[in-house]
Order: sequence, then structure tokens, then C-alpha cells
Amino acid sequence: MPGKVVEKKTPKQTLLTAITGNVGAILVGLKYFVNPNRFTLKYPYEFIELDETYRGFIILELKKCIGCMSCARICPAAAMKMVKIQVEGKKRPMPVPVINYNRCIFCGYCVDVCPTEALAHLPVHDVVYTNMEDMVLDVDGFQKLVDTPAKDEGVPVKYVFDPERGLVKVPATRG
Amino acid sequence: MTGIIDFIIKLIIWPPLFQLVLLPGLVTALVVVIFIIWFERKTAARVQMRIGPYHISPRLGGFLQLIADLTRYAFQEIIVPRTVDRAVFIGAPLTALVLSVVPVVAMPMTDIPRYFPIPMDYSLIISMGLTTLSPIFIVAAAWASNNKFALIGGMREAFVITAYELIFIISGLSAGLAVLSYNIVDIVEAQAPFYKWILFTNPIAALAMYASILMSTSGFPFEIPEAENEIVAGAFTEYSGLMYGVNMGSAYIKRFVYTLLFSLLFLGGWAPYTPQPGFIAGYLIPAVIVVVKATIVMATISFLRAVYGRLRIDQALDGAWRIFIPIALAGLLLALLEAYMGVYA
Amino acid sequence: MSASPALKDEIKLPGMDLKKIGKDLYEVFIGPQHPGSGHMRIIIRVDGDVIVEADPDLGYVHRTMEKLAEGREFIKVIPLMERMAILDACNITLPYVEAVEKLMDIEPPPRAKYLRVLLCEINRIASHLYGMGIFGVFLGHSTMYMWPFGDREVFVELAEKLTGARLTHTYAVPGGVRRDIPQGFREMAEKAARYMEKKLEDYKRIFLDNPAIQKRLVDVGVISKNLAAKLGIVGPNLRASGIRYDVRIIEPYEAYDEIDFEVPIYEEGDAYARAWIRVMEIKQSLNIIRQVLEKMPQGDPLHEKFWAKAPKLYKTVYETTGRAKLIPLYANLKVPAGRAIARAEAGRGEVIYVVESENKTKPYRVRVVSPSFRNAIVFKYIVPGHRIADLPAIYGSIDYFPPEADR
Amino acid sequence: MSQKEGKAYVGNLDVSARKAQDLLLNKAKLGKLVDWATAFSLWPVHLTTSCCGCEFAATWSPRFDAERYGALPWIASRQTNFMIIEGTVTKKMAKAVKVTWEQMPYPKFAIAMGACALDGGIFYNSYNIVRPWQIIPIDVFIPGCPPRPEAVARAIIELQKMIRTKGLASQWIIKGYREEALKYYTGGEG
Amino acid sequence: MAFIDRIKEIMSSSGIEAEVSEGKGFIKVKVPLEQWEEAAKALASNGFDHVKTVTIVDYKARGVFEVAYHVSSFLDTGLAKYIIELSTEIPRDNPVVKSLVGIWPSAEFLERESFEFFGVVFEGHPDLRPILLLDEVVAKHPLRKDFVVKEEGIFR
Repeated sequence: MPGKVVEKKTPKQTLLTAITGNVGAILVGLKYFVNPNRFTLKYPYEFIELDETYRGFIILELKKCIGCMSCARICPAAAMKMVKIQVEGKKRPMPVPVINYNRCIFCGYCVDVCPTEALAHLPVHDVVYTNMEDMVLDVDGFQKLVDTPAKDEGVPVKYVFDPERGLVKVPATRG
Repeated sequence: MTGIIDFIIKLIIWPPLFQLVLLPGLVTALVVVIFIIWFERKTAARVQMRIGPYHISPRLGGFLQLIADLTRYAFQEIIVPRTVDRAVFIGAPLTALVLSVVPVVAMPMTDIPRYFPIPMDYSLIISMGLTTLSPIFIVAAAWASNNKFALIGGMREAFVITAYELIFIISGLSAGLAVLSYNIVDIVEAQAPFYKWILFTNPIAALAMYASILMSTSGFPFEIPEAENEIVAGAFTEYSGLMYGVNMGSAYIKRFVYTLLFSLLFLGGWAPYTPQPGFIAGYLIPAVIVVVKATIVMATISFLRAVYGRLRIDQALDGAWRIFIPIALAGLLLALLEAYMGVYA
Repeated sequence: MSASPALKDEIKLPGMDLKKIGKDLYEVFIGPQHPGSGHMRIIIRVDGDVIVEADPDLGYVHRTMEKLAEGREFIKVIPLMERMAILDACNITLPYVEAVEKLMDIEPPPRAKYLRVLLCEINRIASHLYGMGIFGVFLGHSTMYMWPFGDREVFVELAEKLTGARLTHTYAVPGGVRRDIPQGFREMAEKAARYMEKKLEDYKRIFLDNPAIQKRLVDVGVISKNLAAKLGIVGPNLRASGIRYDVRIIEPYEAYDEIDFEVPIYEEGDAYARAWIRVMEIKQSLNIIRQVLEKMPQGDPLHEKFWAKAPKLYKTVYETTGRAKLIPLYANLKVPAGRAIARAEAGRGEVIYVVESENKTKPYRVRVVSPSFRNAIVFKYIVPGHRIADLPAIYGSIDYFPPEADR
Repeated sequence: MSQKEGKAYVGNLDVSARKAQDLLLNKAKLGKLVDWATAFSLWPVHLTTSCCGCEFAATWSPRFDAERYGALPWIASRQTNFMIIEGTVTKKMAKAVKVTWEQMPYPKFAIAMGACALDGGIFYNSYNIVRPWQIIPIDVFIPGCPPRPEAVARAIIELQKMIRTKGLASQWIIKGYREEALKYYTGGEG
Repeated sequence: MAFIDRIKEIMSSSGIEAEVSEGKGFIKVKVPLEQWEEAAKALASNGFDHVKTVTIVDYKARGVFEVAYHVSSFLDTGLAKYIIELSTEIPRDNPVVKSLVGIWPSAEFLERESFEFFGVVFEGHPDLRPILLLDEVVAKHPLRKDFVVKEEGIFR
């Protein structure tokens, strides 16, 4: 059964609502002042351990790659390009994907379309650069593990849902 | 040599200068303002489920944040656009800053005549009169900026100040009327027992004065003259660097001075304490008590920013003329009644 | 301000050229660098404090999506179109996917339909909370900015668990969806819904029932029923004016015809009603999320055309991680010739796509009209007569999102 | 009143300001203090260039709360020192970006956020966009579309480190410009 | 009576030679350019009160622009579920069409947008200025098929 329309009315303003409204607003403010529901991530000292399914940076496992070029063809931002390199066990140079993080939009199409799971997401998404050239990776760079810079400074945490406080921060162990 | 040091010490503790510069003048005001802005940001953060300034000094909960902001402002480029009226653009905020702190020279912080800044019998009227000076220069600064947003902000400042200064003065006078004296010392002394604070005997006037402080000193979100989402900091749109710091500072100092007056008139001043002879017991301690009370009042104002939104200018003026001026007049009547019945006789 | 010779070479923005305006009027530019506007500009002409003329100047975020879509394969258009409202990503791309499906004459499996509805409603809540947050900050109510943005994170987290991305989900693809729900998702959603319902009461007390806010909103920016129809505005703004129009009930798409929900209507048409309607719609969306998770049928995530032929690895990946991998055919999806129109109710209103294909791998023409673009006309007709201070209130209540409008 | 170099009633402000800067920063070694203060007082100007603004807003929202770093989104460009380019910059917006950047007093810094602000992202071949590094000098680049709020926070931390170790703020005040930031500045349009 | 017949009836009763056909998600009403305004009036007087999109498709090979208004109704819930595509064809070298802003004010911004992207002139539009683009970009009429954006190959 589809939805139905329900007519509603906004509350009227009277002198009484003016008084109760003011008092109510201040009381709610006080409630949060006395018992704050803080769930701030203290970022460099703590960092969120992302799920394995998170669509973060991408890593190439060269052994599995068959050079089908599906990833480069489906890349919406033309961030993934093919380069021809000589691979062990192949006679002719094989096309292998490389990535340009200047463009990558982390849509995960390439990972999803890869027929051999040669591409995989890393649960990392807080890397910054001061030089744009560092973001254009070659085949070797594409196979390297990108790790979150917060790892050296902080501890991993996870957020879990809670009916009283929305999200609650709990410690997590990496691995 | 010792003569010079003696002279300097004497000059420093010479009441008018001491009060204007050190306590509760410029220096104390700055310390209180730094505390209050930090408190404001932390309170808002607390209500808003977050932490607020923190990383600059994790152990102090980010207390140094304001120092960093001020230092950064102090060393930033000061842009004076080509289209402004240069002299007024630079002069007006500085004048406003000086004038905003001037009213404290008329506020005695103790009842020992030796430490009165300027002994006089009409200190209430003089101090309230002096508070009305600085807004003029904010309007001047707005005019000099030659910017449409600044102009609108200046106009709003003029409107709001006219309306709410009136409330401020009426409710201030009603405090004096109850005691039948316009000398702040008399008013404070009359409130010596806790239950005789005018806040309790005349809450109507206190409410009116509190509201007028809220509105006329432009604290977020009651900063109608500098509404950020409407007219981009209003009068101060064009100010940068230290000049903007001066503007911000003078707004907060003004609020501090207003709340000083509020705590003298309604919260019993140095009330639980009776000044004793001697510089420390007779002057410093009572002054600190007044400053602490004023800070608490400012803190409540800071808390309200987390609860309220901004009013429209016409609604604010409507509230002033239609609600708060009648309330202030009712407070005046009540004060008259109290004076007649001799509550503070 | 006389034009001194040195000022001549300075940058000119559109609208800055000299125009004749009334004698007592002066022009104020609200935006694009202005905290009371987003990435758009409203040129207003003011008489004293009262606005007499408003001229919205859009296009600051026009990123040429319609043109770029003509040069890209069908599947690539989804992330492209998603960028116009990344906080409402599933809703805004769904009609495109539906239009492509109509052209290909396929229908997604029932489970995919429910999953789409699930993400759509999560997005709708996040989008409404975003709108309320912006609304709050426009009224100088900083808590009303922070709370919705904080609570939005609950739903962003929920969407992240489902799709693997915070905002740009790229979830629905022709034929189905890309991921299945992870383990324990139902409990998470239930907890989030319970939290949100409780929190909405606090919103009411600090914002909607706050007399200072009521004063700002009641009878401000009134759009009457007839005017709303005349201007062709959409979404919650339309329903706040008393028009019974919601694509979810007018033309139920996906699984909406199997779900029981209410569409709140307000007759007042002012900014206050527009604030209320968002709160009410969040409540209904929570209700829909619960029902979807309850009624969700079993089945494949993708249409059998794409799923039956998929290699074995694909199915193992789907069973272990919930990722429905796409077969390489998607990279060069050939869509039969024809024109299809599809519409959906996005967070801000009806979004409509006209997709024309000529039996190639790239669309011939993709025309999209987003809800914000249709709402933009409101500023021209509603704002005049109000004070400058009302402009942020109206702007916030319309929940205008410039990237969505400019495409 | 004459408009010449501040000859009005207040003395020559520019010259005296420069002298004071020289005295304080070169001779009194206040550079470290300035760098410290600037690093912890990066106030981004409110200029939302595109849809990464959603994550920009989320960065200042309770869960990530970038105000902890002392960064407070501020209203008017004149009072800020920090700009985050949030995603695509269209040709129309580029002019506004340039105007805003020039309105800001130095020392000022900029971060480019999101793939669109780096190399166009998904709009790499659009006819209506500008790469922001063509119009203003950028200090830190954040990949992602949109980047997570943590990445924005990471960029702020990175910038703070750069300011404090390289003394960017004090250098800028002494010289009036920044050499390393000119690397990306190619004139561009706008 | 099927809805499509009702549209046919509306058109024929107003004396308009319209080709009415059913499309995927819409009902196509193709009218000759001369009867453009009358057709719009006929639809408007039958309860179609707003325009959803103004879509222009450039058929370069045939040398025409197809101008299509997708109209529907808000106030009449019975009509709301249908989208009518009112379309006509105009020559590419002289792209002029009557503006329908007078009939449907909701088309105002949509027509301005079509004007800047295709250079189609809407006669009688009260305020025909570019809305999204800068003048130098408008001059290229970017959505016409002869303005080509370059796509990149898949090899670096």
C-alpha cells in the first residue's frame, strides 16, 4: 500500500507558548550543558578504524592482473590509465593500470569491475600531499600499501550506534 | 632613585589611573574578555556536543586560544581600502575602545573615600552617561568604511543603541531611586545584606537592564548590528588585523563595563565583604569581588548564545519600545514605591 | 565611489556592470562570498531596509554535467550526476538509473528495489538534517547548526556501512545495486532511528518552539498554494504550501508502493511550516527505514542479465563481503535507442531526467532538472517586500543547494 | 583629504607599520611567537566553492570539530587568513575566489580540497572549470571526492606543522610575499 | 477512456494537428511550430499548471532542435501522475520559438537556461539573459553538438 497524505498544522503562538518556549529552550540548553553528549573524535590522537568495505585508497596486486583494461575503461574520472610494462612470464608487454589520485573520485567502479580482484580498497582516506606530482602513481607506487598517517600519533577507535547517544566512540584494535 | 620608584608606585596606585588601566580597567578587562571568549566557545561547544578549542594547549583546555588569535591579529596586515575615509576609519575604533573603558573611572570599587577614583555624589549618572559615548564612534567607523554592509550595520547600531540605552538608563536610575541616591557607593552599601540586593527587591528593573546589556553590547547571537549572515560583520566588514581586534575588544570591554555596573547596582557590588583599611583589604578585594560578579553575569550571557537565534532589527526595536521600555518604567515605579515605603531607608 | 583610473582593471563579476536602478534604491550583493548565501549570489535592490527587487545570479557551481554526460558511457554518468547533490546521492541519481532501465527494458530484482529505498531514505534524512543545520546557522542559531550536523553523522555512518562511502555512494546502477546490507545493519538502523526520534524532541524545544525563532519565521516568505503551483516549485517547500504532491505517492517508484508511510502537508506556506515539514519528513523516513528492513525480500542484488552470467568469483565475493561486483560489460553498456523520462522525490524535491539514447554506449542527451533549480525562482518572487534580515531566513527555509541547482 | 600614502592626520601608516614589523620580527625575534599564533589561529574564510563544502561543514561539525585546532570559519574575508578551496572552481567562481583571496590580509594560506580542486576530478574535461592552483598559491592538497573530514583535519595539522617548522607566517610578514607558494602560481585567469 | 485519448481529444478540440504517442514515462505531443502557443494554451486550460523541464535536443544531422516542454499538474492530483511532453522542431540556423512564460511562469529560468546553452531565442520572454554561465562561455553555446569536449584515452 502506498503512502498517504496527512494534513498538519504549525503550532499557534500565544503568550503562554512564548513563556514556555523560552523556558524550554533554556532548559534544553542547560540539559546539554550539564550532561553533554560529546562524541568528538580527537583526531590526531584517535582515528577511526574504517571498515574493510570502506572505499578508500586503491592497491594493485600485480600478480592477479590480467591486463583486461576494464578498470581504465570504466573509470569515470579518467584517473586510471593503462601503461604497458614487461611482466614476468609474459612475452609481450602487458597493459597494467596506474592511478592518478589527483583525479580519483573513489567510486570503486574499478575494484568492482576487476574480474580477478587484482584491485582492492584500503581502508585509508586521510592522506594529504603538499606536492601534486606525488599523487600520480606509477605501477610500483600503485602496489604499495598506503597507510593512515594518524597511525603513528593516535589510537584506533570505532563508532558504534547507541539509542541514547547516537554514536558512541569505543576503542578498536587494528588488525 | 628610590624617589622615582616611589613616584611610579604612587602613580600606579593613584585611584583614577589604577582603575582605568589596571583594575577593573583595561588590563582586567582584557583578562576577563580573554576568559569570557574562551568560556563562550567552550560552553557553546559543550552544549553542541563537541569540544571546542583544545589543541593549542591540551592541558588548559585550549585556554591559550584567544592569545593566539590576538597575536595573529596583531601581526596581520592591516588593510586600509582606498575608498575609505582614512582618518575616521582608523581613529574611530581606537576612540571607541578608549571610550568603552572610560566609564569605570566613575565607578567606585570600595566605600573607602581614599580609593575613590573621582569622589562625587552622582557617580551612577556620570558612569551611565559615559557608556553612551562609544557607540557613536562605531557608527562613525561604519560610515567611514564606505561599504554597503557597513552602512546598514551602522544604521542598525544607531537604532539599537538608541532604544536599548534608554532602557539601560531607566533601569539603572530605578536602582538609584530605590535607595534615594545617585551615588554608587550608597547604592552598594544599601544592599549589604544578601536579601536586600536590588536584584531581589526589584527584579523587573534587573530584567530590563539585563536585556538591554544583551542587546546593546552586540553579543552573538544578539549582534543585530553586525549580523554575520545578513550583513557580514556590519560596521566592521572592512576592518582587518589589529583594527578588527580593537573593534572586537571594545565590544567585549563595553559589555564588561556594563556588567560591572549591573553587578554594582543589582548584585550588591562587593556585598558580602566589607572593605577594611589598607590597599589590599580596602580596595583590591572588593574590586575583585565586583569583577567576579560581572564575569558571572557575562558568562550567563555567553550561555544564551547556545540557545537563541538572532532577532530581526524591527523585532528587536519592537521589543524595546513595546515590551522592555514599559518593563523598565514598571521597574522605575516599583523603585519609587520602595523608596516611598522606605525599604532602603 | 568614483571610478579612479587604477580601479579600472579590476575583476568584474557579472552583475557588477552599471545598471540603472531607482533613485532611492541601492544594490546589495549577497554572495558568493557571503555567509548568508551559499555558492550563489542574490542581487537585491533595497529601499532602506526593505527589498524591492531580487535577482538570483546562479551558476557559480555550474560544472557542465549535461555536456559531459554526452561524452561518457552510461555507467559513468551516475557518479557524474551524483556530484550535484552529494549529500543526497542516491535520490538524485535514481531517476537516471530508472530511465536507463526503462530504455533497456529491465527491472531490478525486488531486493535491489528495497535496498535503493533504504539508501534513499537514509539520504533524505541526512539531506534534511543538512538543510536544518544551514537554516539554523542562517538564523544565527549556532546550536541548531551543530546538532543536525552531528546527528547527520549518524546517518552518514549508516550509509557508509551500507555503501562504503560517506557521501558519494554511487549505489544504484542499471539493473540493481552495488552492495548488500552488512551484518547487523538492522540493529544499527533501529538504534539510529530511536536516537533520532528522541533528538527531534530536543530540536523542537530549542529551535521550533523557541519564540525568538518563531518570530523570525512565522509569516515570512509565504508562498500561497496557487503561487507555488504557478512557480512550479518542488519538494517540501511545495508540500508546506498545501499541495499534495510527492512523487513517492503520485507515481510510486521502486518499492514505495509496498510501504506504508505518511506525507505531511502544511497549509501555511511560510518559513515556519517549511521548517516543520522537514522534521515531520524525517520522522516518516525513519518509519520507512524500519519497514524496509522488515519487509526486505531475499534475492540477487543485480538483474539476472548481469548476474546470471557472472563468474564464480563474483558470487563468492558477494557472499563473503556483500559487494556485488560488476561484470566488464558495464563499462560499455549499450542502451537501445529511445527516450525515457523518470522522476523521483529527492530530499529537496522532484528530480527529473530525460535520457535519450541512440543505441550506442554513450547517451545522446541527458537532461536533468534538479529540485533546487526549480526552487531558485522563489527568490525572485518571494523575497521582495521583506527586510534584508529575512533573506537568510527565506534562503534557509527553501533549503536551496547551489551545486544541485547549477549542475 | 589627500589620498597619498596616508599623509592625512595619522602619519605615514605604511612606513611605520613596516618599521615596527622589522623591529619586532627581525630584532626582537618574535617570529616564533607569530608562527605559533598563526598556526593555531587559521580562520578559514566562508567561501564555499563547490560540493566539498558538505564535508567542509562536517569537519566543523561535532563529530570532527576542527575548532579544536583553533580554526574557526569566519564570515568576512578581511578578518581571515586561510582559505579552503572546496572542490570544483568554475570560471564564474574563480573570479570570486581571486577577489576573496586578495581581500584577505597576509600571512594567508590555502588548501585545495577534493579531486576537482586538484586536477578537475570527474570534471577533468569540463569547459567551465579552472584548476585553483592556477589562480592562487596552494599549500596542501587533499585527494578524495569528497575527502573525509579527517583528511581535512590532517591537512590543517600538516599546514600547522609547515607554518611552525618553516616559519611561513613570519617569513611572509618580513618579506611581504612567499617564495615557495609561488611555485604553483602561473598567472591563470581571473 | 485511456489518458492518451483524452490528450488527443484536447488537442483536436482546439484544432491542433498534434501527433500524440506514448513514450517511456511520458506522453508525447508533437505539434507544428505555428500552433505551438495554442497547444500550450490548450494544455494549460486543461489543468496542466507547471513546467517540469524545458528540454532541447540538438539533432545536428537533421538540422533541427527539438524543443520539448514537460508539463504536469500540481493542483489536480488526477493529472499529476502524467507527464506531457509538448514538443516542436525548430531549424538550427534560425532557432526562434515563442516563449511560454506567459502561460507557465515556472518556465522562466528553464527558458533562460536553454537560451544560453543552445542559443535558442524565446520570443516574448520578459528577461532573456544568461543565468548560469559567463558571457564568454555563453558565446560557445556549449550544449550544441558542434561544441565538442575532449575525452581522454585509456592509455597514459
